[in-house]
Amino acid sequence: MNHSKVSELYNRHYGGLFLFIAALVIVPFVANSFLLSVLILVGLYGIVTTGLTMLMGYAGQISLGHAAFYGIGAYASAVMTGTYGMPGIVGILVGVAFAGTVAVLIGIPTLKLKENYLALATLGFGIIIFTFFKELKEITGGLNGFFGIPSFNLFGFAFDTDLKFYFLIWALLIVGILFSKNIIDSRVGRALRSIHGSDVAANSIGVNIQQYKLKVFVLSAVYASVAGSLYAHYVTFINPNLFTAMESITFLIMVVIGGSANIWGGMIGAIVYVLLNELLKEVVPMFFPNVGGEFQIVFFGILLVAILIYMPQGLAPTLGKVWRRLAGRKNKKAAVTGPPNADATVGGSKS
Amino acid sequence: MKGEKEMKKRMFALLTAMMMMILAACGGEDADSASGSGGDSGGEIKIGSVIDASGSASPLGKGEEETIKMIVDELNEKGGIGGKKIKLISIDSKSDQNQAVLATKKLIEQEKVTAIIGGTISGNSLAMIPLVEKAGIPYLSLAASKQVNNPDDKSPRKWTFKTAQGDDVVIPKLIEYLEKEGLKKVAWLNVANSYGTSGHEEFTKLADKHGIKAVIEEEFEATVNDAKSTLTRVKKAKPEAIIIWGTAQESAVVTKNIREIGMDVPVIESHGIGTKQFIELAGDAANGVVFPAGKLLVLDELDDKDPQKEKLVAFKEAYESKYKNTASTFGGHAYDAIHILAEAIEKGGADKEKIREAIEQTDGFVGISGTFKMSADDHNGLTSDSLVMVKIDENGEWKLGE
Amino acid sequence: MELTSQFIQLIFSGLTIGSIYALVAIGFVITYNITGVLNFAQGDFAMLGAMLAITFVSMDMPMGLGIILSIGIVVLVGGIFERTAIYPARNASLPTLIIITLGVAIAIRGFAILIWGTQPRSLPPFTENNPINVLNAVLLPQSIWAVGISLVSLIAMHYFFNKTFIGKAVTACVVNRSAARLMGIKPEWMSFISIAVSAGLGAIAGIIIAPISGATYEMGLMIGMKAFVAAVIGGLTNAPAAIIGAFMIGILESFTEGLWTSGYKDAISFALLLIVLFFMPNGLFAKASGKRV
Amino acid sequence: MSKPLLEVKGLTKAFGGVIAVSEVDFHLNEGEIVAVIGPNGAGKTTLFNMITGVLPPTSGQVFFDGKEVTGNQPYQIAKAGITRTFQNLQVFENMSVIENVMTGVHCRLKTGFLQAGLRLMGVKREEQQAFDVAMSCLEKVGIADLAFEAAEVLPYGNQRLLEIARASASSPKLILLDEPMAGLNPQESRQLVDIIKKKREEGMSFLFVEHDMETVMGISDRIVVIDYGKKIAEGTPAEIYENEKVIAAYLGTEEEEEAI
Repeated sequence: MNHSKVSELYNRHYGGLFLFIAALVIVPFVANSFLLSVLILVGLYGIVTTGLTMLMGYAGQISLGHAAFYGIGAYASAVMTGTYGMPGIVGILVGVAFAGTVAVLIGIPTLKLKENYLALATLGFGIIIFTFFKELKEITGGLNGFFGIPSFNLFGFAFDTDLKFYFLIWALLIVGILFSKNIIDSRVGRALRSIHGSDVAANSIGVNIQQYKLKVFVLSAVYASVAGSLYAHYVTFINPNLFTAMESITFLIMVVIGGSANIWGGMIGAIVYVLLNELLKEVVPMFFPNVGGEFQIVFFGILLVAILIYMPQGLAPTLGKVWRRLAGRKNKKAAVTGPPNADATVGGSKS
Repeated sequence: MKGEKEMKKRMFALLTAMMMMILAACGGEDADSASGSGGDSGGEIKIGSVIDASGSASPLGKGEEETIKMIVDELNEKGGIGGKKIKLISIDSKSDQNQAVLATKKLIEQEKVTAIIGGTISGNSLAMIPLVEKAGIPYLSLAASKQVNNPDDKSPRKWTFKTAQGDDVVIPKLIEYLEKEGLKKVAWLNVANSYGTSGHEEFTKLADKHGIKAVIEEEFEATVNDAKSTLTRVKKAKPEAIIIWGTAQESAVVTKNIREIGMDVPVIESHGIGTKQFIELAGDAANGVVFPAGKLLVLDELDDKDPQKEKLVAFKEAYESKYKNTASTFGGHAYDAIHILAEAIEKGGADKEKIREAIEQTDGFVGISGTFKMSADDHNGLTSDSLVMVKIDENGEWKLGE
Repeated sequence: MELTSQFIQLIFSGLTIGSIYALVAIGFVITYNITGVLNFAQGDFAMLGAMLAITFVSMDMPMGLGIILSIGIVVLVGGIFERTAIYPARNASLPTLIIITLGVAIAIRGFAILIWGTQPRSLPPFTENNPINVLNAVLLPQSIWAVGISLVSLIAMHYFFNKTFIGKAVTACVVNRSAARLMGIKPEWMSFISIAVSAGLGAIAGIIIAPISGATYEMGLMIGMKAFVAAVIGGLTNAPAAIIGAFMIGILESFTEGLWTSGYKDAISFALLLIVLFFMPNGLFAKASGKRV
Repeated sequence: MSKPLLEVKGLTKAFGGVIAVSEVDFHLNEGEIVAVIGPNGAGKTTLFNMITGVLPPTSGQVFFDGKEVTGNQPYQIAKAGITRTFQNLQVFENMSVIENVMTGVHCRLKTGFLQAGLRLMGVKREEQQAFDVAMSCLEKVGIADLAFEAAEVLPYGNQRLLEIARASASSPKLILLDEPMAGLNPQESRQLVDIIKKKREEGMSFLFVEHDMETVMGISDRIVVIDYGKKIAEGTPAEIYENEKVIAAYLGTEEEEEAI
């Protein structure tokens, strides 16, 4: 055995990715445009959850407040383009700057906390930001909402149809995932994962854990903010109720069901979450024709619990295993290097 | 190593497969009903509804959804509109804006409906409007906000109509009542959501002109448990009357609290409390409360000559015999919307532009919320006359308050 | 004089709401101590309790019986919740456990709509509810009931955990799990008891508040959040401190509303939460004990 | 030897009213292997934690390589050139073996978020460098064949070796070992002793806490004895072996059978 090349450690072959991208390109031409708008929403969620996956799955820090950053991006774009008539890119940049600054300010004290305490602190922070969206009426329009946000325009090119928007969002998501994956497969990624593995040990070999936690928190805030900006342009009407604690929790749900130990987990979670909702809308009435949306809610809750009890690591590793079993392969190596905690199982960093 | 690379490839294949699954899930319906797409080609007319039948707005939405289903069944039993059956595609938007947007897109692009009814709350309606305007689909909103049909930013409302009394209709009624009763110094309390704040805006605009002064203006949460703290300040301001602008549950809490802290000034509320739940929740404190409402609530007292009476009785009886709930004014908005639409389809056939024009020309349609007279400038068509002031009497019954 | 009466009024309001938060917060603390789980479904037990009691009373059942029956049912629901959702996932990671409790909360809310619909419902006050005048401020008998019942429940809890055998066994598990196991106590069983008891406390909270503000299927969310704040202010592991925290939050909220505006009420509560977490992570009343950060 | 590599002066730690370490002085010269021994609860781990910055000392000073490092954060101390292993293993279980050691190379590399994310020039080279260093560290401790295994499935002894490989990956001047022999079988212990000796020949110094007297006596240049937080003796193994105070306080009581 000759282990002399780093390329054997991290899979950086993109054959599969090209396949996936090809599928993404084909989808709009075979799907109807409703599906397209569903996928746009999935893509927007996916951008947020990819950032969150970096924070949660790799650095091991939980956040129950990311709807705040999503909202900051949305309102920054709304105000910049809607109120002041600036180009869309300015809105995004202002949102990123704003969200990043807030993330630094809130991250410094908050990220010293651990686990449940961190969860509650971020929850509280999200509720405080939500209150500002609601109460700063002159800027945000308060609970009446902010309407009349123009469609996104980049250097004269208007993303004014779903098709254009679809490509914009998914291109951005793929870029976002690749950016994240590059980070994961590097010194920075190992430092982040070492914090998750053992923060004392990470510290003792020279990883400035507070600084890394803060940086990844800011990174995830930036992802959320960009998604929020684009969301505002997409729906053209926003109001504070889109950015409640429940929305933060929804992001968390996506990350967890997708599987946070895999950089594709965030996107998978977003797909599954939206898919499940749409599927329930179709399926539940088939069996219970006379009941309303509440049955879907019940099923959704129960399914969520069931998925997590049987697959506490989320779907990404499990999907991989099921696939291998279906394919009838016994991959010995994967069995050893693919324990539930490691991200080796599917599409992850190890190969 | 190679095996795992292989595995990764499969992972992507799996992702691709998942995309296809969504395709199947979301597009399946489309494939099944392809023959019926295009709205009317299968001898039926597709109408979509987007209503909050669950979630926080469901006390309003439930009745709306049931009413629409009931009317569509009725119309179909009579042979449909112009010989064509109506196919209703009803989607629950769960009081969530994203759900409302998705549902609207689905109706427009996948189901290819001829017209859309819905948007229980203003937020959802406002999010739906850009879509229907762009697609050019006749749309009847059930929400109250004036922004729905008459927006401040002058964005297009060519295809958007509204059957609920907006703030611009209700608040003048309120002001008129205050003037008549000689109440000049009032306390204004509204629930902290778009319903409450838009009511507040309209009130502020009109009050001054009529010499009415709000000596104190406060908000309370929709989840309020005890508003006595806020009310201590209201009490200090010594108003001649208190106006509460909210929906049943939170208004009931505030109303109870007003009486509990020993204030006996007149209490005037919004049309949002026009349900039995309010009386049940507020108990004795509800007695004496006055509010503007559609005539449905005081049906028995209406003059037989009132043009609406017949319709109101019919609606109430039909609804209450079919569902175990009491008929509400919200259901009434849905009733008006579907009937106006049905008449327009009768005139305009399946052509969307013609339907739109027919709706815009609605004149003298007698419905639950009033008599509609729409025009190019007025996509609501209601005036303050469609409302009456209702007073809750000492037995907890609705009585005419004028 | 007027200022005094306003002041007293605000304190009354604060104590009433605080007593509700206290009951739910104690449920959190008990659950957290024994299982290490932050239970986001805790507020929904309150909702279930309220809805069940309303149903029984409207079926002409005597109120006392209806209340006891509904508490009993909620305790049972709590137990089932522990067995089917918490116990099988006891080794899962923190986010997973949080989402599981959220999933249960969502399902419970869904069931509530299915059974009771979405309209708000009310429960009659426990007794005649004529306001009592105290220094120009108003005190309602139902408020006295609220504070009284919550204090009695809390004392009962104290008795249960310190004096009864089962209670002591549960407490022993908190102190030292393996030692408890050696004494023949099964920690798994204790997790069941603790969540069932917490559910019961939540039910009581819901039943107390139903005559005051009515009940809806989604009332649990906000009550639960506020009780979190109360529990953290008390240190998350210390029951008496959580009670004090709950009353503090209640009073803080009523003063914010009474002297400033209700719009920032939630923000102020959660700002307090952040301050406590940043500067006094063991809670406001911590004895220098276990490290929390 | 001119100046000591590590110098500890009057180091004291009090937890509330309890004094865990009191006025401890000692030094370590470059290339030395020094053992800290003492009964359980004598304050050895607290001493380690103060030197590596995990705990701030109540009073006293730590000098390393001529500079004061008292109260620095652990990562700063690691950058200065001191790394450590842990008594209760702290392997990164969410990584493979090689990645554990590559993380150890952290402070010798520079890649930041942006360079990494954009995969700028130099990242690939640094990755290869980290990989090569890590591989050679694994080879030195003899577990290079396990490089691609998940760290958490490694047997206990190998995890100890992995921690040492990780601690040495940044080529520190000094490595602190907290009970490195605990839980190892005699063969593994001998293997570890050989590794330590070999590393010393490469110029690394070691400060370690250990209960296994055979090892302590076998490889230490000097021994520092601590009891009840105080230093009670210091000297070569031979001196310590005969020190009556040590025998009375420590060897004579707790570890009788092992000592004599």
